[in-house]
Amino acid sequence: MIPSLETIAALVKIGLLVGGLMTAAAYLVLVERWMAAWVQDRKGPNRVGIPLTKIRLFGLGQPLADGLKIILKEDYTPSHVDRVLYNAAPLVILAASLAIFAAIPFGSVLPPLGIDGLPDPIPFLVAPGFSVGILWVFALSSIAVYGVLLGGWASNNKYGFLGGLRSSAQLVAYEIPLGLGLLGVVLAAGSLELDVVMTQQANTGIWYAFAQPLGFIVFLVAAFAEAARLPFDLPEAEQELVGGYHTEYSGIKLLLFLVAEFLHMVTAAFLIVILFLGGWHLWGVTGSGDEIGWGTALIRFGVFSGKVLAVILFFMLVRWSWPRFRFDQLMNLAWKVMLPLGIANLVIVAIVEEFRPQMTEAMGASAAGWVALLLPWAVFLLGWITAGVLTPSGTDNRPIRADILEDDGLFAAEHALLTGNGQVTTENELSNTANADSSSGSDA
Amino acid sequence: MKPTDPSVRWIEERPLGLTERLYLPLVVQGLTTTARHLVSKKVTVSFPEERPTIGNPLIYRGVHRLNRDDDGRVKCVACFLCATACPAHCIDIVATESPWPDREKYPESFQIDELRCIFCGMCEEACPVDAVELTSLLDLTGKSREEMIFDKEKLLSVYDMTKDAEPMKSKSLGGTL
Amino acid sequence: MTPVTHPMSVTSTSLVSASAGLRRRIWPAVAGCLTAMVALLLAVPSHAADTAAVPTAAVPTATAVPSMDLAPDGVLQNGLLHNGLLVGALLFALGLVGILTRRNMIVMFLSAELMLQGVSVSLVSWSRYHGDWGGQMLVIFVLTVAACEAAVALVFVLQAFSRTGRLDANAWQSLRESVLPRTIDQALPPLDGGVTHWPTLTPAGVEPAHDEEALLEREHV
Amino acid sequence: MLPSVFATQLMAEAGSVAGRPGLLMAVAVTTAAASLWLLLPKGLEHKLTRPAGFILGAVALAAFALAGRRLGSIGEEAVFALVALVAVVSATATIVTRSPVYAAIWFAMTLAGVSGVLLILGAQFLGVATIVVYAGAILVMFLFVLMLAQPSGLASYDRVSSEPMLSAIAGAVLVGLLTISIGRLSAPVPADDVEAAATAESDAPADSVTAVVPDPLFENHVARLGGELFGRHLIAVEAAGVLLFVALVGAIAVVTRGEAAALAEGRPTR
Repeated sequence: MIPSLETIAALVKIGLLVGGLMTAAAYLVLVERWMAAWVQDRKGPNRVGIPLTKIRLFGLGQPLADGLKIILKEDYTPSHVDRVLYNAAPLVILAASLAIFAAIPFGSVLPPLGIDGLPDPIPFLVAPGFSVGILWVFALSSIAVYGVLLGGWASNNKYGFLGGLRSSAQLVAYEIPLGLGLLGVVLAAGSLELDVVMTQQANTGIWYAFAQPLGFIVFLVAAFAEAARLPFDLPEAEQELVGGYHTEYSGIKLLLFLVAEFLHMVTAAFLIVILFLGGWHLWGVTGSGDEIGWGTALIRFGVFSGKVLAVILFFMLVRWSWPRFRFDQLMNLAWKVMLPLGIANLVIVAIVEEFRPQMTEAMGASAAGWVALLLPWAVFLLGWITAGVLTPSGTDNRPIRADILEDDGLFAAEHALLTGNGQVTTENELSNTANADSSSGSDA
Repeated sequence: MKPTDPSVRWIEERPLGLTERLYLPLVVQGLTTTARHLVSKKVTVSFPEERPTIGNPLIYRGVHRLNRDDDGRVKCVACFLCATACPAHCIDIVATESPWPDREKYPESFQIDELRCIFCGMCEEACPVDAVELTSLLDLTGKSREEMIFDKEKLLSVYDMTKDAEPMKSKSLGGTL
Repeated sequence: MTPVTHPMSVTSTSLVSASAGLRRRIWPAVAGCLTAMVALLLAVPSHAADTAAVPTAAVPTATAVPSMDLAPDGVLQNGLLHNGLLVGALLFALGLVGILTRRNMIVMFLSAELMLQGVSVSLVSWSRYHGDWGGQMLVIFVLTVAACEAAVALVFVLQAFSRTGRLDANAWQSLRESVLPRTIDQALPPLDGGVTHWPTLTPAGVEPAHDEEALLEREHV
Repeated sequence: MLPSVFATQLMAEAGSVAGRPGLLMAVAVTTAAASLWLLLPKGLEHKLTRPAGFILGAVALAAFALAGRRLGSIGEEAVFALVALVAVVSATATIVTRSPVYAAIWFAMTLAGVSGVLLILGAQFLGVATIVVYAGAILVMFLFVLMLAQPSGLASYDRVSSEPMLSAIAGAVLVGLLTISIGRLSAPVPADDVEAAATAESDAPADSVTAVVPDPLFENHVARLGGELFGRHLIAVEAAGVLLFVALVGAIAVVTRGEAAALAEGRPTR
């Protein structure tokens, strides 16, 4: 039985994608280490080149050495784990994060090859015409939660278990702002297919990051949290908390977890570029139609890859710029800031899309276009300022002493004894108390 | 100390301003700091090819040396002050009667275990005749533990190696000898 | 899995035995049902006899009704529908068995969701067969109801758990009607596997006194 | 006891089960019941109980598979058989496995199988939405509760079940009755029904979203689904939204009242 040409094309795409992704992940780890070093005024890994020679190639052999090292490490399975789920968890998470790419385009189209039995032009997408592409991405990213949760539980270790619960709570919470940010784009593009979203942006020339700034911010933050990148890397939090759900893992299973996490970041970068940054489109360079030659196809691929790389570099730069959020701040941000902002974005996009025909009729196409562009920006500024003013715990890191007093009964009682009442004392009141004046500080 | 201790002074922090609550200025600030460091000059060096610059060799505490006097004899008078001062107990001296008229004793053997040494410089401070000094040599390596126990010959050879680049501290610092 | 050494499982382990009275009343009905159904199935004639009687001439060409997947012989090609319904029926029945027989409240809810899945598969099969969207619409609402149900049910399960410390539905049998017999639990034999022995490290300094039993019985590191 | 008139009518209408003699289905149903009974947790088990249950279960599955209809091509059949097998086997595992966490994982596998069946049946949106809603949200919450409530070990009530034999037989009877009624599908469709469908097709306006859809597999699946949802079923959508909201409020209300009651009774709260 000879498989059809379309099947072969799909297989070739899958091979290219998986191979490319794995290689890219390995080299992005190197890039991340370089960035980390440079930001900290170090030089970074620059030694490993071609083995058995003195050629160093700026350390480009480092990923190979890293991979070999972790693969050759002893794959130690503690005796107290639940073996089936312990072994399955890394596979689940890696399989899910690779399968996501079935619905994610990695470029525009190839020019027609003129081979019978192949669609012309060939899209850079493993499953073209899958009408629920965005949902597919969403579904598989929710499958990744299982790897985290089961890995933590199967370890039969309280730190691993707590880490698993911690990170799955984070992942589940941030799926909602992620979906809300995405819904705005779906509403504007009118399709659940990612390549259609890109084509729409190329046709209008307005990237959704400009048309829906609020949605962009919400999606960006949620994507950071979903990919468990700093400032939201509570799942690992090496410095403050024990490793997390992969505490009990070592060797190649740990590698699978780490690669999957890295792929989440790559996925997030792809999605950000596709949904909000115009995909392969760049004004005046790439054109907009499907009828293209080899030159344009190459340029589009380059533009797309460049954008993805830029977003990934941004991810890495952010890692060294901000401190980690506390867990309560993380949840506050998701439920009290990002959720309302996402809903606001959805509402304004719905309004704009609903009334665009009427506006075009009333005031002409260009004026209506400006209104449709400026209205979301107004909502963005308004919503942002409201969020900043109304939710201090989202931005304010100071401990709240009144809470400490309430929580600790003994402390509160002692404090009340010392100060004469249960209120938080100012410096003056404290010094009065020190003067043994028992009647001071009694104003309630 | 308990938080309720009367001597604890609680200090009210400045409340966040509007720009700080809006977070964006802080975002930009953080990113610019990181980006500045990204392109700034690096402080690390590729070591074997590039040597790090040492600010002042006179106060750098590297490998020890045992100084010679003008006649080429070892300066040490085997007074054991350095061995006494050494917090890591890495100096081992065997004293014997000096063949020279200007001192009573001299070290028959003088060993410093460089692996135990913590490079605190106390021996240098303690030495009354400025015989032990710490040079600015920093690449101290060896293939075995035995190799890292420096005896008198080795320490004197370190002096021979470094005397041109680093003159004896006693003279340059206005010392007595 | 390490074996159970939780104190609860030793003292209050249970072997279900519904009362003899209930069983006496139900058994004849159940046995009768099963026999009747098997008899019914055995009495069913074969398919070949039926299809032979189909009047082929009265059926229009296949192109007129693409949604119905007409085969040339005029019989509706409802294989997909049939198989989908079969899967749906199996899922529904399995869910039913689960919710009837399991005692863990969470597993009971999983079984309820299983029944909903069976219904969804059946609905979508019919939707495909009829070429309209009604079935799929209904499944969307099934999803909604399932989400609501899960939220509220989980809250109740949590409340029940915080009161009894167990996820056992039988912990609440006092809510039954008073005429119904109580389920009486008996002791269960311990699981195989015995006690796990943990490695002991050589002590450094003066070894503190250990609770040896606690060391042997711990399930976490 | 079934009324004899109804029984004879059923027998007459049943035609055939899956184009095979009814013997096949009888075997399938009885073996399924026996295997479920063997596999369900009963506290005291012989070491041969589970292998016997597996063998009988395999026989039942094979019988059900034989009872299935032929589809268009062998590939289609293989794919359908695979996803159906995944769904049914993992559904069985969900209800017979002792550990509740494993039950939840098996249920996730069932969801994967069901979503595959839905995809084959042309409901792309529902297939993926099932994964998103069930596996992504509902089941994770279940797992949370399970893991928090029972971090390890096997509770006594997970090792026994109430009335396994009765419920296995009840399930088998249900499947048997359902397959008998499914067997009626093989009856040929009266010619006027087909003609009516054909006229409905040709009369329907081309641009209407509520028109009879030629093939739900293709042609702007999601857009048509959305049109139908917010066209014909708008009020139901609103009602579902209200239902979700009420469930949200209700769940929170019950939790907070429970916490208050626990505080009042001096029980620990979480």
